[in-house]
Amino acid sequence: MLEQKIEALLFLAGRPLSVKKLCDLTDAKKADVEKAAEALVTQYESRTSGVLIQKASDSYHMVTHPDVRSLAQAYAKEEVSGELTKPSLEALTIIAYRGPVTKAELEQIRGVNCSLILRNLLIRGLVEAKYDKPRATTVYDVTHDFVRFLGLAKVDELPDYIKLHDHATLEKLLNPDAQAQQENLPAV
Amino acid sequence: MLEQKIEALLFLAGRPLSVKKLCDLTDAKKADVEKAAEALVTQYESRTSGVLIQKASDSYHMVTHPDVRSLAQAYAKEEVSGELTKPSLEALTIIAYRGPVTKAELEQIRGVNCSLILRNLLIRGLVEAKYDKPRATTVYDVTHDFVRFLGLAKVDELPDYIKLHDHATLEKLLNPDAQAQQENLPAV
Amino acid sequence: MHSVKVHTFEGPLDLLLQLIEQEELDISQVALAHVTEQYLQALEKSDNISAEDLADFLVVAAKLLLIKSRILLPQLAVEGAEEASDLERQLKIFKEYLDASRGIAKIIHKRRFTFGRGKPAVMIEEKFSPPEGLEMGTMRELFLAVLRDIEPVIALPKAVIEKTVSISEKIEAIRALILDKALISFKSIMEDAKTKTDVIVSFLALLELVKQRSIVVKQGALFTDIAIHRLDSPSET
Repeated sequence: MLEQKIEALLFLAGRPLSVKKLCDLTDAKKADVEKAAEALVTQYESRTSGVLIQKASDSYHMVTHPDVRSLAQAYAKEEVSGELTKPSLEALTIIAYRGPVTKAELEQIRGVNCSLILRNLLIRGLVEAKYDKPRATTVYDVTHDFVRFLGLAKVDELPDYIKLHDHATLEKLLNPDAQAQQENLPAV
Repeated sequence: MLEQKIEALLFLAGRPLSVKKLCDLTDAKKADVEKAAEALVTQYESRTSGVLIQKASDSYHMVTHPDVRSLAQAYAKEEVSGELTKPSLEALTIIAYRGPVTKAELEQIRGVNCSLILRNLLIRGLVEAKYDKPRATTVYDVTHDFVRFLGLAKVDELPDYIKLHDHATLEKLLNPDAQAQQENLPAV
Repeated sequence: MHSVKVHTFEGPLDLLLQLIEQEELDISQVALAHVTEQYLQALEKSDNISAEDLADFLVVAAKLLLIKSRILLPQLAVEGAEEASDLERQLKIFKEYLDASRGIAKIIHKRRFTFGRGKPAVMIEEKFSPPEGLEMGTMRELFLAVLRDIEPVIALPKAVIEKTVSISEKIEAIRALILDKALISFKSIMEDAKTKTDVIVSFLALLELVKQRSIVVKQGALFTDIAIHRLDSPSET
């Protein structure tokens, strides 16, 4: 059971975790953690796995097997430089015109979950996340690098920026109550 | 060897990878990738591991095992709300069993318009939409986020999956007489 | 008639199933005919049916009335057979998935959630990699396309309300027609019907009027046309 826990933690971390950290997280004794971790190392070595658990000084790290190194590199390259999909381009465009925008707003506009798309845009340095204190939430904006890439000094130089930034359609979608109230006013 | 590669990729990515993506990256045939991925799913299930490989529609995702849920949740700092309204759950059930399913089929079964529910499920990331070329229409399927809720390795491990997945099987069960007559079988 | 006690219902089929189960009946056409009045009652009493769903409730109401009329007036049923068995089958399938959804709720309740890492393993570094060839004009087009896609979402409730309104308008139209002619036949109403839905809507409207006691439906003999009389008009009986 402790083995299972350590395995899950090493997978989730994706980076080295010290024995001390593993003890804290699993609430187990050092000797037990070390024994379980060593058992994991042996277990991963014994089966022909694409993943290994490496020990370095007093920490453990789940890594890809050296046999598949070139593949791992190809994957990493693909993650950061493959072509952007149409949904990703749409999200990037919305963030450019409408930013700073929350994930929830972006998802309302696109009508689909955007977790993976945002992750990809962040990895590529096209979008940055900031914590918006007044709204107590994370907001997303395009990066300076991306604005410069478009050949602009500021994002509001995008074509029709003023018109599109707070287009009535968006307001209706994101603030339906405010709209409904406005529309009801004359009728009352 | 292909299994090893797929395992390494799923570990590295941390996100679901589609069969197509896996084919591209490993330079292997679809049938071989599917076979290897299925073997991995079974292998992870059979050993007491802290990690699991889950399948949803046509992609695979490496995740923590349900047995270590509380530890993993604490580490991942992910808020999971298992709360689903009754209509959402109904729609999800139909999509889980019948997916890939069209909006029209879903509405036929539920007897109500499902546009808003579908949109909410898409935004929550529990359902995904895909364009089905042969049928020239959009079809819906449950996502890894939904499968993660269930803690199953595959959607087809749901109870009564075979019975409820296939339209013909279901019709036959509900209307044994009509079917027998149609098929000119001797009435039993 | 005993009063209807139903829990909150999510859709027409959900309501129908509750009514049938409350009567401890199996799903059949007789059972559907049996609960037709209660269905309409629940519909009238309920204030939790959203405008978006009302049209769907009315479509099922029309089918129920067809089934009921088939059982009460078998000679009337020319096309109803298909509609009737459709609703029966639809309800049976719905029940299967409703039961399955309870099973899924149980699985979710066990909270056997799994977690992904959500980001790549440490070896992947962030790196500025812009989409080659992306131009500002393209972005403008993309944004306009996104706005166009939102339009139907905003218009959605309105579109459904229009569909619902057309059913009540049909009821009004028939009422006006009757007031005008005082005596017309069911056939002449049907002559204007272009689609099967039109027939259903007309029939629904007709039965609605009978229920409101604005008109009396009479049939001279079996298989003859049905005469519709305004209640305040001198009738030949």
